[in-house]
Amino acid sequence: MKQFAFLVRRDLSLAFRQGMDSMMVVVFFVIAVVLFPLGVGPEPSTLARISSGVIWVAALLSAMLSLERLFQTDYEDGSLELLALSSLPLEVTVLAKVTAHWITTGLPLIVAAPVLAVLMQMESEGFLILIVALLLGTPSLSLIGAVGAALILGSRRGGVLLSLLVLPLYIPVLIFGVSAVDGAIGGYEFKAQLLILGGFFIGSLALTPWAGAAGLRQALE
Amino acid sequence: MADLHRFANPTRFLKLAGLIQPWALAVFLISATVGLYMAFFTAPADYQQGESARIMYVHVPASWMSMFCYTVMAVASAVSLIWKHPLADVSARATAPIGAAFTFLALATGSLWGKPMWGTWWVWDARLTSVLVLLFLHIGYMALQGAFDDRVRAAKASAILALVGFVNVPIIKFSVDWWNTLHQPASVVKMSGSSIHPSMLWPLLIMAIAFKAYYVWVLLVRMRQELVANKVRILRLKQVHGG
Amino acid sequence: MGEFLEMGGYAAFVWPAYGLSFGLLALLAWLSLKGLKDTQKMFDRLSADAEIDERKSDK
Amino acid sequence: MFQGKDLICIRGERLVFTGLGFSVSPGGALVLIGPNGSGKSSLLRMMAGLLKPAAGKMEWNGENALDDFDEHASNLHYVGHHDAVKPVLSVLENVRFWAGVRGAEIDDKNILTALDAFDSKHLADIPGRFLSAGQKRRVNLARIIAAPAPLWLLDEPTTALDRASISLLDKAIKRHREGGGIVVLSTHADIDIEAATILDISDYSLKKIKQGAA
Repeated sequence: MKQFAFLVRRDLSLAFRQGMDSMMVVVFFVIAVVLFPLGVGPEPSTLARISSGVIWVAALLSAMLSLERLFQTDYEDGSLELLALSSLPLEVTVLAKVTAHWITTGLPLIVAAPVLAVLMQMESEGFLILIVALLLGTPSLSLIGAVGAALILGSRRGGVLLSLLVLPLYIPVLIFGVSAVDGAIGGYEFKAQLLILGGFFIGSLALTPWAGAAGLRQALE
Repeated sequence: MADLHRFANPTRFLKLAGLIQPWALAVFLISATVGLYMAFFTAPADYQQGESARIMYVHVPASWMSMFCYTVMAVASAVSLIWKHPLADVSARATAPIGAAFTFLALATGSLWGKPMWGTWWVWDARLTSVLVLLFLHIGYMALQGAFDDRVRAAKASAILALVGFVNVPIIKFSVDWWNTLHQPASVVKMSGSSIHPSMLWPLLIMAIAFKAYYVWVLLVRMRQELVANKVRILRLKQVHGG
Repeated sequence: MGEFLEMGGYAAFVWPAYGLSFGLLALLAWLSLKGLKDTQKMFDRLSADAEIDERKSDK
Repeated sequence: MFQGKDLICIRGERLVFTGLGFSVSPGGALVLIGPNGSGKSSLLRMMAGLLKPAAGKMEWNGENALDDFDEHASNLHYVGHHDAVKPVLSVLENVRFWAGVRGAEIDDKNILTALDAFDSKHLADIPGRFLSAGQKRRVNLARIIAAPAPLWLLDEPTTALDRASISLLDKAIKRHREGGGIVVLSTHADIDIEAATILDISDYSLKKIKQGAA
């Protein structure tokens, strides 16, 4: 546990000192959302109708973009081998790196989301549920993405390949994330969707470190 | 030296493949002929959709095949990861393009069927959407297979991907069904089994058998090709390293 | 016969569906067979070269 | 006692070496030699557990070392081709992290002593991105002193090191062996290790074995 915290802290301080990297993900998120009013027109009712979907899709894409680097630098400079040889099981190492990654990229997205919701004319009933849904959903995105990030290490065309592998697996999170927000806005059921998102989170928490570690092991061989 | 699977000549497999192949081809030709005959002559036209319902006899078996192929890939991947059997890896790799072809066919025929029914080429119907996602999964698998210079790494990485994808398939299916009931409950076919009339069920099943036999035949051809390609790579490595 | 080909007015959908299906399956089968043949040819050529090399080194 | 028996290594689809065995007792050293591509790095990675042998046995003090990856990893230090020095962390932070992640004592005094063994104490506050290749290598070597482990696996540790640093490494290896440690290293023969066993890996390539049989 001590070493887990140690690894998370190290990744956090690496991220903070490299500052721009995680900032860029948020900026991408904002720009991607801002493109929609420019694309479909500024009419408030249209924007409000698509707001939750657009914000979720943009969040999916930003999470995916930032994941490419999750193991890449450690893989290139030899740190990954040493992490594999540390007394920490590789599964825990994956979990620690995902935790740090979510804190540096997932959380900023959640902070930025309400601002974007305002820009997209989302009705205020949806704000709280949007944040809750993102809180429950984005960790799953980081966890699932970590498996993909481990698999593409050392391959040609890493980034595009990662999106091909990971985006289809993000579909369930997208569907229930959007549906929860729309439910809250329209006054329908939304608790079930949030529960399912939480279920996804627990499920991926249990399974993905395992698959991610297997992915890292084959990359290191 | 018994552990050196990769250098072992899979003679027994090749013998078996040589025995099975002509039978698979024969089964395919016969069942495809019978299936087509039944689809066009003995099966009745649908009372609502008329003759266009005959597309069902390729569409539905093709979408069954797309799921079947992905399942085979996942099982073969598990075998290759756990028991490290080289043929498992070769069969998973050889299955991928066949699965992708059937998945594409399921989509294309679904679209051709949907046009007269819905008036558009594409509707976000639950079945079509799930099949579309399945196509993405097939393509992702093939892309990962092709992304490594080292064949062994490619095999391991894509085996893990196939298993992760396979675990996700029911979750994706569940999500898409849920999403679909929220937005539009229309569907061309509802395969609830009991409600379908035997005169329509038989051609479906026979076409499914034809597709399975086709799969076996092409799979064996592709596996043999992979095995020869392995031998070619070993010769090339010998040229480089003089081993 | 003409009536059969018309497919109750759905000919433009039914026949392409079947044509595409069996066409694609035939194409895939042909490509697989061709791949097998090409690889086999390549292997024969390489192994012939290797034998020549070995005979040379024996002398 | 660190032993390997009948090890077979396959990389990609190439048989790198076969039937390789070795044995090093506490205080001993094993030097791997052989031409490029003969599998020195592969053997070291195999000893570290990063690479699984296609066949063969490996034992650490009589216990199967291939069984429990994490258990075996805690007994060893591996120095590969990359130095794992993060450009934005200071030298001290780099070494402290690698010591800490192995659960070693991470007070600064211990780490500075380790850095001192490779004459790098003065670099402690400098961020990794300013270091030269040789300095990075020295930091990487200091890491393995900061968190003690009985088995050192060093893959060409002298690369990028000047003569003075090589003699520091020499001394460190000597001290490690005097304390009962084991060292396995691959080299282009520019380091002088006393009483070391030499293992020429090219003896175990398929070609050599065929020639021997003929």
